[in-house]
Amino acid sequence: DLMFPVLSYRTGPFGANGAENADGYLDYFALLNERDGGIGGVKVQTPECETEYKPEKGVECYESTKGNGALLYQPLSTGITYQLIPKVTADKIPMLTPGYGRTSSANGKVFEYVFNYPANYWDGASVGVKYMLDQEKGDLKGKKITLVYHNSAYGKEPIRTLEELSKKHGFTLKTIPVDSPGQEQKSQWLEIRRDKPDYVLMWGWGVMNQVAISEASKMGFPMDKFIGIWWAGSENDVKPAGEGANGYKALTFHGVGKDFPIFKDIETHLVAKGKASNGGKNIGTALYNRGLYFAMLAAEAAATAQKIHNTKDLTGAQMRDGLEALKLDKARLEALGLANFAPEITASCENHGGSGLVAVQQWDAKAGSWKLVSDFMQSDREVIDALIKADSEAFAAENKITPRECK
Amino acid sequence: MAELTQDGRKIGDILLEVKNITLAFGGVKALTNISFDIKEGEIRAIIGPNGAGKSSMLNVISGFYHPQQGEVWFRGQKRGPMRPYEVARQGIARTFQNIALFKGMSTLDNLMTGRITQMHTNILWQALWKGPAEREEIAHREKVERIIDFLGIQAIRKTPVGRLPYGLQKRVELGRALAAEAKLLLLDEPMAGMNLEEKEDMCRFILDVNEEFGTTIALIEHDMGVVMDLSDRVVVLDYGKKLADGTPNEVRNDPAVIEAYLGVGH
Amino acid sequence: MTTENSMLSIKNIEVIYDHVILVLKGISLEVPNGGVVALLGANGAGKTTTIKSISNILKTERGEVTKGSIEFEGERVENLSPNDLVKRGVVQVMEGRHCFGHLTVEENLLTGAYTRTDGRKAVADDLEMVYSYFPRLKVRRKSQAGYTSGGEQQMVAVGRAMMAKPKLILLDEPSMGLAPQLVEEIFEIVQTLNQKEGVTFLLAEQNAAIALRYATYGYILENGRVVMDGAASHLASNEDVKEFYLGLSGGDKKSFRDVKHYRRRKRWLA
Amino acid sequence: MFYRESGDFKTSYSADQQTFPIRLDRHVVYGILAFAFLVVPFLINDYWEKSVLLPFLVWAMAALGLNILTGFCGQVSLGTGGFMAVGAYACYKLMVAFPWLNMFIVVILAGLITAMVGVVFGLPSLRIKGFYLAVATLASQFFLVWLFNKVPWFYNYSASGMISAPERTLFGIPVTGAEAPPWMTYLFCLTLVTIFAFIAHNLVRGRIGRSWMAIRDMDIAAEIIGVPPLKAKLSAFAVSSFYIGMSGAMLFALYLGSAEPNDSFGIAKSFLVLFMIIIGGLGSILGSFLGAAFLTLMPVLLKNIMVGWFGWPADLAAHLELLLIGALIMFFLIVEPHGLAQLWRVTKERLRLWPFPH
Amino acid sequence: MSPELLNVLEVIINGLLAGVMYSLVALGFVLIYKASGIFNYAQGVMALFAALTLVGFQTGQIPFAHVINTIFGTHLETWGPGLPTFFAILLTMGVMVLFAYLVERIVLRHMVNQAPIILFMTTIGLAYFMEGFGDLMWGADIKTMDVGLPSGASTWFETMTAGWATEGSNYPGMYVDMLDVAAAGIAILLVVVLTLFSQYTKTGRALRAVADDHQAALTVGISLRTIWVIVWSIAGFVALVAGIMWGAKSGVQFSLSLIALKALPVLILGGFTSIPGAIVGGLIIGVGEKLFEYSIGGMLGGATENWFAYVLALFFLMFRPQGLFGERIIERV
Ligand SMILES: Nc1ncnc2c1ncn2[C@@H]1O[C@H](COP(=O)(O)OP(=O)(O)OP(=O)(O)O)[C@@H](O)[C@H]1O
Ligand SMILES: Nc1ncnc2c1ncn2[C@@H]1O[C@H](COP(=O)(O)OP(=O)(O)OP(=O)(O)O)[C@@H](O)[C@H]1O
Ligand SMILES: [Mg+2]
Ligand SMILES: [Mg+2]
Repeated sequence: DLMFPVLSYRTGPFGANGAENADGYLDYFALLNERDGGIGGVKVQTPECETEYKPEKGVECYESTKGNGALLYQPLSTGITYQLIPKVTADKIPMLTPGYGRTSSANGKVFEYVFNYPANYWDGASVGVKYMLDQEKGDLKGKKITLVYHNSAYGKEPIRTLEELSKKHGFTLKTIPVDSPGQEQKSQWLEIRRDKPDYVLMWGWGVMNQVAISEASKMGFPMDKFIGIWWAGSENDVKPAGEGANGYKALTFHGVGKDFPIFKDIETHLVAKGKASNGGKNIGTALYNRGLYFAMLAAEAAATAQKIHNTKDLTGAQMRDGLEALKLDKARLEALGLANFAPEITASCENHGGSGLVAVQQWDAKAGSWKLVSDFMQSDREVIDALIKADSEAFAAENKITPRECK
Repeated sequence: MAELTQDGRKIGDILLEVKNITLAFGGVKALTNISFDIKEGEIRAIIGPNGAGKSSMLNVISGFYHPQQGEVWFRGQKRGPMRPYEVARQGIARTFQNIALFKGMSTLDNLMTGRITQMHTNILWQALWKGPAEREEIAHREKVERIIDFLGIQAIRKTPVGRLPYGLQKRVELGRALAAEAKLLLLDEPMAGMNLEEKEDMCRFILDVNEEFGTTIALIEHDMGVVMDLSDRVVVLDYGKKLADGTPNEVRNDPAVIEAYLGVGH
Repeated sequence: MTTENSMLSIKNIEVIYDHVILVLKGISLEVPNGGVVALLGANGAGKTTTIKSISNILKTERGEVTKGSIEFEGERVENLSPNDLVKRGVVQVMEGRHCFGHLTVEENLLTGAYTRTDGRKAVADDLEMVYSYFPRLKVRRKSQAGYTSGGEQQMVAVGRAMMAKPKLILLDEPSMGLAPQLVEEIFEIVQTLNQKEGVTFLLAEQNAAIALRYATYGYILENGRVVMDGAASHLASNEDVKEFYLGLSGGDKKSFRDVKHYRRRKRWLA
Repeated sequence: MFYRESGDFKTSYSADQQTFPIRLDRHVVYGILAFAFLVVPFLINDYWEKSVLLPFLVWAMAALGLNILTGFCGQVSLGTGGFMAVGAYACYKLMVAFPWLNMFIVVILAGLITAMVGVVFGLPSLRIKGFYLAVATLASQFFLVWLFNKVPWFYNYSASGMISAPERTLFGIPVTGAEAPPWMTYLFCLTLVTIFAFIAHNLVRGRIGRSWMAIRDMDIAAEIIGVPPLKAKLSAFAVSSFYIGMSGAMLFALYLGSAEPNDSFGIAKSFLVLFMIIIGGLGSILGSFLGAAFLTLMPVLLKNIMVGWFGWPADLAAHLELLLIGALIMFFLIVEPHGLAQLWRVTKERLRLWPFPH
Repeated sequence: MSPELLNVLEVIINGLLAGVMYSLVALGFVLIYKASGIFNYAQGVMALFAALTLVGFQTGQIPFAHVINTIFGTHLETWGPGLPTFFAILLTMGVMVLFAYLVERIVLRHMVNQAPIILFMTTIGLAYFMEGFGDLMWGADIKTMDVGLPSGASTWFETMTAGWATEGSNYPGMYVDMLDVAAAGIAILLVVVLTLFSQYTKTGRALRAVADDHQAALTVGISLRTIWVIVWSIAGFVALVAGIMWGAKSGVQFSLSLIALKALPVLILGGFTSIPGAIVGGLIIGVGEKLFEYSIGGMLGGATENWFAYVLALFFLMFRPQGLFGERIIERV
């Protein structure tokens, strides 16, 4: 069997998010098993392990599952990702961290076993700015952009990119941290109310998002000028603010809603048979779709690997090859029942980070749903690639890694 | 200088003198202008009705209360403002009215803590244990064991003091004060809660300490039998004021004292 | 003593602390209605433990009554909660005072009347009564009990028990730390309450001389057992009791200075 | 009479003061140590290392430290997470600045640096007591975590704000980094923990330990007897932080390999260590180990039972696990408020009497 | 007035209101501490649990639906449209009383006369338990809390204060959240009632007696059991109020239990034993942390509120180790 351990978090402060994500992830594999008999005819196993979003537990989960022929890890937490980077490399099991994790692991020469396509935080920051550029007809000179961020390693990720971009586009950047967990943000939002920035970007997580969105709406900040990162773009984040959240935007690297053929399959093969996780109650939420997408990437890479190595059962190293050779084009997406669900991906030995295509979604409070309000847009590679190069090389030097040669 | 008592003990110079001590807590005047002295080698009793300020007086002497007025002279020197532990290091040990043993420790450890002012090996040696720390420990252990024998508490050496009955706790507390080998021993009602037999034992201990080691003792006690038999001189406090000061016999027959404290029975 | 008019009767109880330490090894005693019974014994004999097992607060110290029975007014009370016992009229004065340190003296006394339902007036009257017994408390009534002197706290503890208007007061070393004339007064109060109000007393006391003077009956405990009991006057004239508890053996009272160091033997322990 | 201490007479005070005065105890402990040092390294694999043994050793070290402060000196502290962070960041900076430095020395130096920080944050204890102090120590917890987040110098200006332990070797074998073999990291931690457990034992049985306990049991009386409170409390803070700093360094460098202040050293850690010493037994060296074992192993065990054996869904199991751990904590405290160590002592006393009830 | 000054004023007002929100949580701690000397770590989780229960009743959720579904493969969700808010609140209060009763019955009664830290630890066990229990009972997803309280900016206040600014400064007016104002009203009411209760009733006196000495309280006939059930019920009610207020801001979710951390500095500043202290402490902390963040925090890189609240409390404790209104810690020998 193909083993895809699921590191999930369903308890603790972020449990609500973790549950939706994990449901999507599990359901996709369950669908493959039910509908197609697995991947390439081999059943998929998805043992779940609760990490509680804690690094220690994540490591425990990793160690307890890796021995059974685990093919791929998606730890769903940047903290855990950092613990696992050296370990997966030593154990030769690939790890995929789309939209989180260590951004510079996009450099496949240094990070052999770590992947983070289709997009990373720096792509997110860049596309966020690009979207604003579009809105402002290509000119951000003299505009004020404020970044509200979770005061942690995660929250600080976009700062460097944004600083570069502010130089490039001539906007003024202000950064306001919110300490974890972030239930009290009066100071921060009063400050924003006084500053009246043109846009607010938010790198938030957990309860911080809900409070920020409700404070912003109460203070009358125009919600359509308020853009969150994809981890601040779930139903959970906007619902507590009720009507006030209407118009709030968030970045995303995959489609939203249930309007894709695959959801019919899920309905017939899983929900109807009572096999959907959590009774199928999370189907179609933003994070469910993300979990689904993560699983799809894994499954596609596995199928690719099976083809390359001409074998049904895989090893971690073969899976790595599959991930590096992943080609996800329009046709393939359509065949999967996910037409236009996500941008195309072409991975390679050196490119573990994908192309960095990101779109913007907007919340419609009446309908209670997200919808995409932009195309998938290309991030500013010029700025980002330089940053990735610098950071991955620093990592290589610090850990005495000689970057491998890619043919 | 030294005078002799009837039973031949030597009483020396003034060891400690309090001069014009006034101590108030908010509106409550616990002590008003109290002066008296304690001579080397004597047993000095402090008596008075409940709330007279006896314990407060001891607290002043041991540096825990800081009087608003007055001075404390010890060994011929005026004492500046001092923390209680510095006072202890000068050689004043005491027991407490409401037993203040270290409940989480064994009897032995309580007594060893009494010797803390005399132990000095530094933390590194302590961490290593073998060597100076162990030697010091054993040296002091020997002294403490002598006190344990002396008080007859061998059997409870390793018992946590929290579970001991009241009377034994009192005895352990006395042991802890004795362990300090202080010049001056302050005892606050050492015999409260003891029956006659135990009081007799306790008296024996106090007299022995006084006779064998020449320790000066200041004693608060409500049992007049004990006070009259043991002490060389008695000072009587009455709601913060000094009522009388003199030999047991003088005090016993002082009408003011009878009126305020003893009652007619005595 | 007959059991008919007994208010409290303890039959053969054993008490164990911490599941391993056997402290009371079968104690039986009777407290007659309207009597004043004294419990005497050396330190650690088990007086306090006996009293705590009656008022049922042993559990809070990880102790338990494993055998025997305790009856109050003919009913088994081992399983009653302490406050039920107070409601029935059994109040304990704990050894070592146990005042509510942060409450003022007056509040302490008033909590004593917690279970009473006979109205503010009656309580206020009793408060005055306590003040008349202990004038010192009236002076200090507004100060926090934690900051009063040891003897004052003892008065608070005794006064607090009186405020409950109980039928039976369990007094654990009431005289401890009190000045001599106050000790007399406490026992006078005991006598007054006993005779005027009909309150029954069980008192553990170290001051045997005075306890036997005021008590009607006495028990002597050693090592968790009753070694001797009898009418107070009878006990007071026993040679052993005289020697070990009253200090009167061989005629005159001897000086504490002359006490010898060697251990004497108690005949009842032979 | 399974357990006996009779027939084991001491003829000198030094014999009476041994670390394990009872012969049976002594043999058991030596047996365990021999097993841990000589047998376990041959059995160990990654799972046992990372899921069981290293966490246990790291937390045992932290619990020893906090027990010195809270269990022996009576100062309740909730700053443990912050102090562990100091240890971890000190360790990181030392590892990067002096790559040639022996890892033992790095860890010990990290401990010493933490000790200094601990003394500073211990100053309020001179005035503030009990729960007031406990809550006040949260100031250090929040401040330190904030600081390590805010000042890029601490994480060498890395883009992510994370610190990762570079590879260091001991006798030519890596002890940190992904290549470190499990037995090596295990032995490294075990050696440190064993040595410092003995040191802790030495400290608490001597003059310093008694001055701590005196302060704990009754601080005013202790001072009147001659224990200087300033010295006693600050030395407790120093020694305790020293241990906690070392455990932070071990957590970061050997166990996790990388760390971030919020995730790894948050307030949850402060509470965790406090639970350990309370469940294990305040004022007991053995208790520190028992508590650490209980709270690191119990969740793993529960999870393995519920998910592995019964095959329950992970989320149900996770919620049930919380519920069960909570219930177990309460249960143990009801049965024996003084912790597992006391439970062990009472059991021994019973065994000694067995088969007689008293 | 110049806009700068008005900004400061706005920060102060919002700080006061934020402080009141902290007080609501601190109040629960104070009540239980006052009545038993227990530092109830579970107070935050109680707020979460109460809020979950309230929302559950409001929306007609079936308790343990998730567990039942998993075990029996059913698809239970709700039993109906849910209860009107008022009844849901009443019913939740009933649940909190039941909870208080069970806590006393199962746990506290065995813990009489134990050291404070042991009691503290017990409540931590309780917190774990309730967290797991709450998750199992009501599910771990984020729920929306709406009991019909006003919320959002007060336009009246905004226009009024806009007029205070100097001419032509284009000052938009000050912001206050109606929800915070409502919270302040409720908090003040609670404080007044509870202060009167604890200061002037027999039960109030008994509470303080219990906190001082469990054994002695037993010997004067105070039933610890009754007292504890009463107090935990009141604390449960206060937790419900806190849960409603905080839940309205952030949704009802696990993080609600972490509000305890915001209440702790308030607690030590005001004093563990003082009900008015909880409110005064809250106000001081609220204003202090907001002003610090406004004036100096930015220079230090921001997000200073979490630790500054504690530093501020620490500063006050240096002068009054028992907090501003706490009972004097008795230090005697
Ligand atoms: N909580 C406890 N745990 C263990 N042993 C205890 C406990 N309380 C008392 N004991 C033991 O029980 C025995 C009887 O103690 P108790 O306090 O009843 O004696 P007592 O007669 O009241 O003595 P005293 O006159 O000193 O007050 C003592 O040996 C004591 O060590
Ligand atoms: N720290 C304090 N704060 C306030 N009042 C105090 C303090 N210490 C003592 N007092 C008061 O001072 C007076 C004297 O108390 P002290 O303890 O010295 O009496 P005492 O003579 O020892 O009486 P006893 O024989 O009852 O022990 C008492 O009225 C007491 O209430
Ligand atoms: Mg006194
Ligand atoms: Mg007794």
